[in-house]
Amino acid sequence: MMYLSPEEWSALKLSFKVASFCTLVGIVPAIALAWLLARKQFWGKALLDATIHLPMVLPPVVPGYLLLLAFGHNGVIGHWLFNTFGWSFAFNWKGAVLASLVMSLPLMVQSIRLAIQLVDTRLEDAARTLGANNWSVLFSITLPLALPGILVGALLGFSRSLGEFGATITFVGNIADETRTLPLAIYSVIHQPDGEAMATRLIIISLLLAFAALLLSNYWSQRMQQRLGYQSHA
Amino acid sequence: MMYLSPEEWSALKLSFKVASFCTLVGIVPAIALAWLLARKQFWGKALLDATIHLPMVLPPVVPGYLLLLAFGHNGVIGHWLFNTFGWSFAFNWKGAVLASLVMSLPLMVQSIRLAIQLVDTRLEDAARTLGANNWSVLFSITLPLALPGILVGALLGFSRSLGEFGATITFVGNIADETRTLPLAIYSVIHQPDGEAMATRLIIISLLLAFAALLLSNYWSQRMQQRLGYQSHA
Amino acid sequence: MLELDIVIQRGDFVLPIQAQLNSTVTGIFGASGCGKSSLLSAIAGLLRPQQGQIILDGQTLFDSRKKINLAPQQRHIGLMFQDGQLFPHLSVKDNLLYGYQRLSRSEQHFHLAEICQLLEISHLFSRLPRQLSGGEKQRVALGRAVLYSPRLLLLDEPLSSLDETRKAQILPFLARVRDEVKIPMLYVSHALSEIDYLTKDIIYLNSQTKD
Amino acid sequence: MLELDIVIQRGDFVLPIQAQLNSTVTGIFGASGCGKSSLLSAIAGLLRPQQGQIILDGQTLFDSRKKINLAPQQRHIGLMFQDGQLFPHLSVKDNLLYGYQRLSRSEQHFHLAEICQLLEISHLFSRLPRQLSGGEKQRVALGRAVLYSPRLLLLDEPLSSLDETRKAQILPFLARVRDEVKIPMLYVSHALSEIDYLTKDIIYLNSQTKD
Amino acid sequence: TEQITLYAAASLTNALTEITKHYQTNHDVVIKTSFAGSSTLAKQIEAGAPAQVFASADVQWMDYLQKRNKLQSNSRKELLGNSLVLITPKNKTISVNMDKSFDLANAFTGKICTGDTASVPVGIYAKQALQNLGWWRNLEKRLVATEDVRTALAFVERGECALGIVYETDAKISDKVTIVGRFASQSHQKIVYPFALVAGASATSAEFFHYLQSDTAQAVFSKYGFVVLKP
Ligand SMILES: Nc1ncnc2c1ncn2[C@@H]1O[C@H](COP(=O)(O)OP(=O)(O)OP(=O)(O)O)[C@@H](O)[C@H]1O
Ligand SMILES: Nc1ncnc2c1ncn2[C@@H]1O[C@H](COP(=O)(O)OP(=O)(O)OP(=O)(O)O)[C@@H](O)[C@H]1O
Ligand code: MOO
Ligand SMILES: [Mg+2]
Ligand SMILES: [Mg+2]
Repeated sequence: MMYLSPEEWSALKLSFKVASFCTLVGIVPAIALAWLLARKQFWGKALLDATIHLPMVLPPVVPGYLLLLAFGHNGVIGHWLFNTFGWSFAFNWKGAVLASLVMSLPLMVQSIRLAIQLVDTRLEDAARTLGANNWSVLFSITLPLALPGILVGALLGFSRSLGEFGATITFVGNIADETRTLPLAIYSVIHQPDGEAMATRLIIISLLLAFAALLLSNYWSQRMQQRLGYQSHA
Repeated sequence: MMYLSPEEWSALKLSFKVASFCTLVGIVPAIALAWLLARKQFWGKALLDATIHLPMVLPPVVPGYLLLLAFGHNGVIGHWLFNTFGWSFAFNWKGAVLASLVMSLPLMVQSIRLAIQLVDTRLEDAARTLGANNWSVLFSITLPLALPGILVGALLGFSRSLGEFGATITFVGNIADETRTLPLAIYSVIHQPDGEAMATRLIIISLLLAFAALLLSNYWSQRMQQRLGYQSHA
Repeated sequence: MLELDIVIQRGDFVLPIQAQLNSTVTGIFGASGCGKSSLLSAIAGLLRPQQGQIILDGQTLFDSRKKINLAPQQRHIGLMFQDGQLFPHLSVKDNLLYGYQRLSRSEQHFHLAEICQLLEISHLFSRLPRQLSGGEKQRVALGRAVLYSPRLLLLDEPLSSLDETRKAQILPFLARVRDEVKIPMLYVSHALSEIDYLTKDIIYLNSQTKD
Repeated sequence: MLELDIVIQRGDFVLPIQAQLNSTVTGIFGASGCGKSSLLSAIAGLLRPQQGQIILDGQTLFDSRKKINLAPQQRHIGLMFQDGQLFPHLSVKDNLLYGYQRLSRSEQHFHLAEICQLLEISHLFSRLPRQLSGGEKQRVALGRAVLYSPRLLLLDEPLSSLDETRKAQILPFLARVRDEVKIPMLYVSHALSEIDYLTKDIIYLNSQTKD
Repeated sequence: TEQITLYAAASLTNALTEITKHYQTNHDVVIKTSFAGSSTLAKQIEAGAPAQVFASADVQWMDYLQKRNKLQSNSRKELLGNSLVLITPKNKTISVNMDKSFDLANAFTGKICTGDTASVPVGIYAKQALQNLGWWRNLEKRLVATEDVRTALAFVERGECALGIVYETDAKISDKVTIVGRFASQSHQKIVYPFALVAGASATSAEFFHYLQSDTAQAVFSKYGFVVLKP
């Protein structure tokens, strides 16, 4: 096994941190939005749906730039957040999480929404006749049955975050130890004369990280499917 | 309504063409791969799964560069394709389709796979007892029931293709009328000091295109869900 | 006491029902497709009647004029579905306890062990629904509804997939539920003999189709 | 003629069966959970027996030693599932025709119209399964299996959700299928009266649990 | 220890990485770098990024910040220069005369690549030079624009493009390309890398900014092929 240089370690840890936070922070709103879009009719639904999706259909610099305008030190929201809570997303790893989140949210929402739509509403009805209120139904029936979709959503979100480059560099820059995730580090070494060997190392690190995430998620989803009985009749 | 300049028209048409081809060409292999991953156990399955996903977790320049190495005029596969079939992906819109495809395939595969996993295998069994062979089962039972997932996959693939930038510019460059899709055009103007107004126009064009795709897919999926009976008890 | 004065509509199917049910068990009888399951759904709060009112023991569950429509979970009415509707991701035990565990101690009129012994499902506790036979599913569904100790128990062909031996065990138990715990029931069945065993009050449903 | 000599296993459940079925209709009778549905699944090719062999009219469908295991679609055996298993995305008509349309003209022993009239499901043609009542589903499932004109018809409690009037209509029809079209049947039911009507040959199943 | 943040054009990555490493061993400071496209960096600085030193790959984005009063007045220095060259893959050289009489378009088959001619500095210079030589019109259709110089270089290295226009610094570090022509420096806007202190920069960063102009630092720049411009 190869040894990692401090810079490589730093990029690896940062990527893992950003992707994990992105997934953890994003999954709850993603579930909420997915549920809304799957099960509710409301005014402005198409607009909400579109808004979530927009970052996907634009080159990532655009969402990155808009984030910079909104959440930068001088941005309207950024200014307010800083004055009110002392939070700042500008040019730090939290901003990298935010950029990843914006880019991966549509993927998370769509998978979870799909799985929720495929849950039989008659089972939810059955739960209601047994005294479960809307929250109980959600947590004991809908979400457990939609779990395969939630896992796929989390995996896609994590992966997208691992690969996120354009929005991140545009919003928070390419600062070592702070925002230089693996994709940004790869970009940096590609710009060095003898960078190919270093780039290859970084790419391999990325792949190992992604592979681990994939195996983990497959392991979970397999266990889950057996439990939920999706896999054939035993 | 604003009038589009010839360059804007060209980028719009090209983006639409590339995203449409990407979706149309990609959906069949995506379904095949999704089905394999959802229903079959075979040696190398984890590896296949990982390979499909890799482009997602890397900064898009890397898949773009690898495509260049493989499918360029002097790439191993590119050379062979050209000599054997006279096909070339280098520096033309077909290459842009290929780049988009590589980036959006994981999204298509995952959604479709999820939906196939959620199809009750006992219905497939029932079809077999009525004389349906494996192909008939696939086309008359599995895929129709997985249709919501296929639609979501197509939508994600189309959207991802609309927004694809990094792999495209790295693989086929930014050539007017040939590979300059909306993201490439936006990138170009956004990096000019006074490009913001032009960028805004192009962004709005992108958004309209994406919005149309979204509405269309929502319309279809709604009709389908009613038909398949996923939406509540009538 | 259950007062019904509703019109149920499903597509072309229309069923107006007016009834005052006073006895603890009422049998519901009618041809396939005449609206028995729909009626139970309406009482449980899963199917909104076109119009009318449903009053249970003086409490209005539904009133189209007053725009009252209690949610199913507020009605505390147990419904055993014709097709079971067991939760596929929960073990038999968790299915059985699903409603039960939401009750306060004083509302729990039964013991899990007792019910399961009677229905002969104790050995199935750790199974998932898909690992059950047809009759086993039906017994679990019955147990789940009974354990919820509802104010009113709606049974939709509860014994249709069971053998005579089991029927002969379960019917006396339902009679005990009626007499000792005094849970009123609506009992849908095609087998007049089952209904006869439990009650002499029978509603015969006849549907009409809108044209 | 059906020759069975198999051992079925599902989890802890083990059922060895040895039988030679010669009459056109054989009733299968046994307590809930004794393995009736599993037996039908094994014959239809959906459940692989642990060992043994299944021979139908001289053709080996399954033989664990010779490693023969014909796929369900190669057996041309019709199975009416206990829980219907209608295709939720297909209309009633398309469900009915699903197997039928795969047959050549000469193999089609029934007419759609005739079967549907008898089962009283013609008015449901354009409905989706979720828009059917329990008994209507059962009738469509029966129609689907019969229309497939199988070499052997496996019926898993086909009339359990139907009223007496309908039963009294359908049983004579099944007798006609037996006598005129000469399709042999295995008939699972808890109602001895139904079985009695069709045959005197009854297999009583008794399961044993592995320990 | 104090911290200095250096925002620099991606094409300076290698040189500046070496210089900052060296500087940190001799000084009690931590230098944080952010390497990206000049336009990205300029917009971030405009939006309040904590940059103290900015090194741009072209004049226009430095001007952009200066106009918005984001720079420390009078700190701007045009430290480095570069020149523009025409390259071919190593084994596919062609002979070229770099003057108006030469018909470049007919002297090769295939594509020519360089940075995006609207937004990437090298492309902007290339377009000016081609126009100046009267070659632009015939080549425009065969032009493959890239995201940055490195991709253009890669296209030529791989033989995907027959010709490329890149900075001399980039051409020199690759052994897979041959320089077949050098554009006269007056055929395009002067290629310079302006450096400046961002408004509000600390004294420590001013010291580092000074160091960038020192002989030691300049030797490193030269090593990577940049032309060091004497003030
Ligand atoms: N997937 C499974 N895993 C473990 N045990 C199973 C599984 N499926 C069925 N069984 C058990 O196998 C036995 C036979 O089931 P089967 O469905 O054949 O019964 P049955 O005779 O049709 O009963 P019923 O009349 O209730 O439908 C039952 O005891 C059941 O609990
Ligand atoms: N979603 C629906 N859309 C249209 N019609 C429906 C729907 N659901 C049920 N029906 C019709 O409503 C009628 C009553 O159905 P219901 O399920 O209440 O019958 P049932 O009396 O329970 O019959 P069974 O004894 O067969 O279960 C039937 O004619 C059925 O076809
Ligand atoms: O500032 Mo750059 O790296 O020449 O675009
Ligand atoms: Mg019913
Ligand atoms: Mg059974």
